[in-house]
Amino acid sequence: MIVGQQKPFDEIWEMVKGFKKVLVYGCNTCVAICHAGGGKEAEILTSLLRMKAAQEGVDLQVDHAAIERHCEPEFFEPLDEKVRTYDLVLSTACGVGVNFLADRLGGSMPVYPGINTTFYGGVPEAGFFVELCGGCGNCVLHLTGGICPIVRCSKSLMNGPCGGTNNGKCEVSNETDCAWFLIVERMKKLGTLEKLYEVQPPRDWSTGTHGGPRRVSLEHIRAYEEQEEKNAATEGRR
Amino acid sequence: MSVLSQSTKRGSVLIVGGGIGGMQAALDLADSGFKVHMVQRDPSIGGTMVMLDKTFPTGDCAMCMISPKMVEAGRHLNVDIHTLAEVTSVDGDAGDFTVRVKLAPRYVDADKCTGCGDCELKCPKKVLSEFDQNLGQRKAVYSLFPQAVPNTRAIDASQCLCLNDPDRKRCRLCEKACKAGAINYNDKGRELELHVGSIILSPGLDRYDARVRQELGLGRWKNVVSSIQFERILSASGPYKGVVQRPSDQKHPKKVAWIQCVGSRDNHNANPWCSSVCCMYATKQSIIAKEHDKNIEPTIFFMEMRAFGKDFDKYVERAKNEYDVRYQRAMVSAIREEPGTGDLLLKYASEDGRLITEKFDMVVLSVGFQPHGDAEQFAKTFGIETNEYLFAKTSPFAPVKTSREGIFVTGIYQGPKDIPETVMQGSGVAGSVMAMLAEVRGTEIVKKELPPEKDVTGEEPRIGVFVCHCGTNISSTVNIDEVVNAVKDQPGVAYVTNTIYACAQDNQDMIKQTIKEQNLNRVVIASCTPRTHEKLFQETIREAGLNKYLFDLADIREQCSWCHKGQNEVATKKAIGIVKMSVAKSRLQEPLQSETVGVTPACLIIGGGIAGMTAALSLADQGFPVHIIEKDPELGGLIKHVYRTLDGLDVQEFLKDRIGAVNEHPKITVHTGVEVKKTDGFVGNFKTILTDGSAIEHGAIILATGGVEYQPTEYLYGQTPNVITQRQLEKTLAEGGSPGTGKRYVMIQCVGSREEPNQYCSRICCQDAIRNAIAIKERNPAAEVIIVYRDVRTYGLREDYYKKARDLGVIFVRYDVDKKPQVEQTGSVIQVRTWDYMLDRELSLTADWLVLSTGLRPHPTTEHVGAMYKVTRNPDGYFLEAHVKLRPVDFPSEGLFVAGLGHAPKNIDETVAQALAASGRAGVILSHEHLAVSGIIAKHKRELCMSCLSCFRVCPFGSPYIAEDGKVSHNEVKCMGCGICAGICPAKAFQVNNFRDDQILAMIDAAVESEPGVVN
Amino acid sequence: MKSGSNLERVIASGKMAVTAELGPPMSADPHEVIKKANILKGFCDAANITDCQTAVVRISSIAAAFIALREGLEPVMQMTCRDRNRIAMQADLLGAAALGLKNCLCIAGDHQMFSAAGKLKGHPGAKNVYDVDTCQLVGIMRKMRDEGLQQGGDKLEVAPKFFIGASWTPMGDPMDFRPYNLKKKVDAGADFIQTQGIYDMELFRSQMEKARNLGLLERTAMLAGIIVPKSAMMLKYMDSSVAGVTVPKSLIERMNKAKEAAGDDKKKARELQEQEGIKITIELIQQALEIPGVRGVHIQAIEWESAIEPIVKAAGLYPRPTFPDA
Amino acid sequence: MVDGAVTEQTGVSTIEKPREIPEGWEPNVLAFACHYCAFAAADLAGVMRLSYPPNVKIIRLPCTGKLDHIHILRAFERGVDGVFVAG
Repeated sequence: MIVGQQKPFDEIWEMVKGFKKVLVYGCNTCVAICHAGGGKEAEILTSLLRMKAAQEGVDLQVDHAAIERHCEPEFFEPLDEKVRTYDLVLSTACGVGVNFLADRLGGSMPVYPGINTTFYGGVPEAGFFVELCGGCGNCVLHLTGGICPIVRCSKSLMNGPCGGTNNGKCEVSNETDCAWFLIVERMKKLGTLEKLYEVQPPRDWSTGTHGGPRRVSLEHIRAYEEQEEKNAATEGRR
Repeated sequence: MSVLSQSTKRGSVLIVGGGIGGMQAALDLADSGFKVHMVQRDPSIGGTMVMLDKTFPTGDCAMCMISPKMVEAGRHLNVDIHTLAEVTSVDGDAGDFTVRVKLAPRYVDADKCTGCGDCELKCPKKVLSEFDQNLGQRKAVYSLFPQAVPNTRAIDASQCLCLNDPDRKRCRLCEKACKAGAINYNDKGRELELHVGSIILSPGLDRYDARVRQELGLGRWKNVVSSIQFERILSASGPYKGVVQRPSDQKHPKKVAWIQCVGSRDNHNANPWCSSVCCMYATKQSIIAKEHDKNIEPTIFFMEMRAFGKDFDKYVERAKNEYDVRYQRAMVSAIREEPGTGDLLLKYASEDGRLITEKFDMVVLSVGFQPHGDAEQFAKTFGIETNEYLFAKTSPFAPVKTSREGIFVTGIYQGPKDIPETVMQGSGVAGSVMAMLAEVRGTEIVKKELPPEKDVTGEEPRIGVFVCHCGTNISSTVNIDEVVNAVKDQPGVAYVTNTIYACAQDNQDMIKQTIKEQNLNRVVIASCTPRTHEKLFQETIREAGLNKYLFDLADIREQCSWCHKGQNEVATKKAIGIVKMSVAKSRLQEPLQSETVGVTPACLIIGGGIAGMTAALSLADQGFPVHIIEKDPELGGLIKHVYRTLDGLDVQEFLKDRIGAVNEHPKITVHTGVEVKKTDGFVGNFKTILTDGSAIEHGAIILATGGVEYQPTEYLYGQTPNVITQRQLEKTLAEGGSPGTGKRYVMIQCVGSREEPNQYCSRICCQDAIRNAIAIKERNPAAEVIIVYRDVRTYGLREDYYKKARDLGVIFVRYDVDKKPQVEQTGSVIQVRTWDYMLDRELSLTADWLVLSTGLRPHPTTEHVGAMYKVTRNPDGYFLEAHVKLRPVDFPSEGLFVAGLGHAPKNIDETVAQALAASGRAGVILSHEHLAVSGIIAKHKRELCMSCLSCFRVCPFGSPYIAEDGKVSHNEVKCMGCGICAGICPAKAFQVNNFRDDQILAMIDAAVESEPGVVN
Repeated sequence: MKSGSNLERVIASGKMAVTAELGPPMSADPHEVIKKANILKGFCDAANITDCQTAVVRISSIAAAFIALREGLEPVMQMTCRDRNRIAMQADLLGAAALGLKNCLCIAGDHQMFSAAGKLKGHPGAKNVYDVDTCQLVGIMRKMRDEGLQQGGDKLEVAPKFFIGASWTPMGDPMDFRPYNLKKKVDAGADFIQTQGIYDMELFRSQMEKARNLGLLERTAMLAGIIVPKSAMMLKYMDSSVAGVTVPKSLIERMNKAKEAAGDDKKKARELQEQEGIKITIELIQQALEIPGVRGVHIQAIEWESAIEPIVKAAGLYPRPTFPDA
Repeated sequence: MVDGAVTEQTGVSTIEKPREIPEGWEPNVLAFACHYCAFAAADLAGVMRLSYPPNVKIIRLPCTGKLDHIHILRAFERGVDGVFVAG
């Protein structure tokens, strides 16, 4: 799931204090699960901002709202009028949501990010999130026993480990496991260690962000959508 | 169990004595369908435990634990409490007893009196309070203690000015003060005749009156107090409000001495038995005193520190290390008061033989138990046999049965013991009675007929507010009319009035009347604390056809008028705020249905030892099918290697007939050589798959996984055939082995116990050693037995055997944990070197046989079984019960119980008692077709839930689960309504009934709105 | 001959090779490189020129290597995978070849967050590259040299002539995989290997045994890395927190004795420890050279280039072989 | 959660700057008490007629675990001067 963490309150206050009417706009899917930007956190942030404004003697009206997801236009529709009555939207959705709403409002009003979106992660225990995938667009997990070297090895080596492995930990920090130490152990257990003996050729990174912004287009659905629009247009429904 | 003729069996039980043991039995029986009559000599139930301040080993306060049970017993539909009552005669036999009870006059009408206490204020006659052990005072019209149940006042005829005036003219102030007209000076008391199926004796014991021991000066020197007096001194509701001070000059004592075994373990005008609890309560009192006042220096004078119970040794170690309590092994011979100062001079011999006189500011005598003065007559009335000390005569194999069929015993009247064992016997005796009267269960209980519930959905809130005076308790500080006016115009409030006593019977009828007349759909009563009166008022509005959860109680007495006496204006403003908060919450209340869930009336018992079999037989006799799951190929458990009890009874015989009874019983299915693979479901609806694939449906589970013997590695065990354990010695003796003349047996105690990492007493090894020593000496007095011990812990009535062993010539040599005995072997001769404190030099003993008293360990399967049922274990690996004192056989999650060595090391009779307790507790659940689920639980809205599992991980009761559709669901039956899930849920999908977020926010707004001029 | 470098000739001649290490300064002034080059000249067959070691900015390895070459000291240029993608790597390699550099050591390079651990600030916020890793870089260099092709497939008019080197940490975790780690570098085309600092000869001998069983020691030249210890504290630090380096207790004891011998005289303590350090280095070199398959030593005297002369002489590795027709 | 994250990360605490106390000002305190322990303790204080300043009101919760951030923030927003949670 997408994991994020709320921006430090002082940073948010610096962003918000110049405005008159602010809407803290929560998203109730991924960022709610990680207790960063859901409807509940939006409400809490709103209350904190109101009290900070009162303390600083700043005249600021702050309200909060939340919808299921900030990455689908239809969810925004019910609140579009309400949103337009504010002069700033502080979106606590992930970065996708902030972009999507900013595009939707087309510059009519600013949309600021309330949280720092960080990574796709797992939740080994309540309140603890670890990065396990970097969205590189060309998965190699079948070669490394299900442990991703691109994201979990600081140097994204395909022929690790490097010389910096220290007691199974990475040179970057002794709390970070060395991915290749884990990969070797895992492949041993799986009985396929010799797969690691071949030298992996240089990767094609273009499938990731290095290849420029990406999009996925499912033709069988888009064709259906176009057809829908054509019928609607001909019947003059729209 | 002999099957009694069907004829006239009664579905009711008489319980003589309202202490914690009697109360536990009463609640278990009443909850499982039996009418209970409780006869109590004092004006209130509670017994000895209510006098205590804190309890060992956890330090919980006694009142907080026992008062909920007293309130529940006081209000229980099927428990009638007859106070100031005594049984005069008993006829008939098991199943149908006719009992005559004499009730002394109370001079206060229980139906009218609301316990408001106005009469007490006005009564001029001050008297020494027995409850406060004559340290405090009470009035002639009094309640035994503030939280008394029933809290009806009583007049002490011997002290009342009016009652001592033949023509009743003098004083009569209480009659004038009582607005309820409850005082009745011509009360004559009355006679009752009860027909009951069974009788349970739990009269408790008296405390030894130490004044008889003039050399200790109780009653002569003011600063010598008994331990029960010190409990009252420590208690926050005691005479000194919990401030530790000396009776003579109220000075804060610095050096305080406790003297152990006062009146116990001593034939010279005292009692020969050990009272079992004094070592531990002295340790507790010294710790609690130190907590009250950190410059107190406690010293305990003792012979042996008997900390044999669960976590007791750890408690004593904490006393020594954290509270630096000084343990002085010496008996004080005399106490003199230093003239003028009130300090006390204690004379004793130090360990190295010097005679010492030490000055102390205060002395506490740890007095033991002894039967009531009328014990002999008491036993005659009930026709039961007693032992020579007038305790009820019982056998270790049936510790709760008296000599007379149908009459049972529980608590310290059966023998000195502490609160958890008493509670266990309470539930145990309930189990036995349920077994005996199984077929008449439910025949005599009262079921309340309730009118149909009015449907209020969709209606605008019409709240009725009743502001109570509580006599003068509230109205003397809070201006009731001002409150009524302030609330009148609150939105949603349809009707406001005030009442003198909201909880009195007439006012209850008035409330019901008003609900109908004013067509109210919500009720707020502003009076006392919901903790004691919420259930009462909920029942009342339910009787008026209103859903009982459409009610809120604003506490303006305990949390307003009583604690702001004299500040009327501010207290009234606060009371208005409190009532407005309740109204705000009430406005948002919705009717709640409490679902019920079916119960499969069968029980699964894991472990086929004595505990498992005893519980199985008792449950089967109650009519419930039982499945015993035994890992080994045959039943028996650890007891297979035990031959004799301390008092010489044949254990193998007992085991054989117990196994026979289990195998023959039609309701019991024994699964041997098999384990539990998996258990699903919740209380009343468990489904278990065994490793052999068979499936069992049942409503309750008893964990009786038992224990194993510690296999010693020290003292050359295993390296020479002459070093054996007590078990092996017992086996050779049982097989007729006769000890040779002049042969010397050296025994070493506490092998594998009372030392890190096993800092606990295994409780049975002292008894094993003494029994074997007596057997050797009786077979051949010329054989020598030397027991090298740390503390001989033959507690309770076992003390006699310790004396018998000494009389037979067994030599006892004490050792200390930091100077343990050294064992060497030269050739075939075993040499034991140990330091003798008495002779103050090292002893070197040659031993033909070295016998090790090895301790106990939890059974290895405890870990696996514990994990499977999500029950925690204490650091020593024994199962952790729900509450050390009051729920010793329950687990936090419902429907799960524990018995036997898996809970903690214990003797055979204690295991049998705990097994019966577990069967009693399980019987309470299995006796219901349906289990009502409380209305105050968390409700889960699946459409809001995103299955983020935060609730799943924090819920202590495991009620959220992942359903078949992969999404999170909520099992309302397991829910205890604590709301931790609601606190963490990011989607606000969980809300606790009657504590919803919108209600709490409404209360917050109401709380602030009533404070004008609040700086925003 | 693959590259004709002096190092290659020494190794090819069967004599024991000696390489040293030269750390370029954090400055635009070349004289530091010139000074160090002249100290090392004549006492080693070639000297590694580190590439922003511990991710700290220094004169680039290629530039410093060229300066050393000009001073008559054959350099071993280094290239990390951290700072350049495959385009910049190949461009720099062509440049280096054009400047006459022949030896090149491929290493992964310390992570930029790593430098934050040291006293210097470094650039923990920098965006690293790691487009290719060490094995892949070795493969790229071999393809350029032997096939005259760029990694992407385009032809090179003139192929660069490189003596390709790679690093190896024999005692790094997981130890049992390290020999295969080495095999991959040799398969990719590593002509010579320089190991991490060796103190535990027994462990090194057993890892070398495994390498021999994989037939690697005939296909590449193994140079045992020896780090010259300056003090007991340095040995303890190496043992505890340098990855893949374990220091036997006995060596630390010897250093401690040396330190105590000087009582509380700080200066004397430092000198005694340095002398002991040099003695230890010499013993390590001799033990390393006896291990079958070791073809030389890579002596790292960090910021102590002056120690190379006495060490090389005492270890009997002086004078260095020379080739008249070079 | 939010407050923890705020101070811990920025190090700069956003605690209100202390202001001087107007004459005769009494703080308005709100308490959240768990039914089984803190609420029971408040009752016992009453039963023993202990007196304490009246400017505190108690909201009963089934358990302090039920407490939600918004409860505390709402109280402060509404002008309550001190929140006391006991369980």
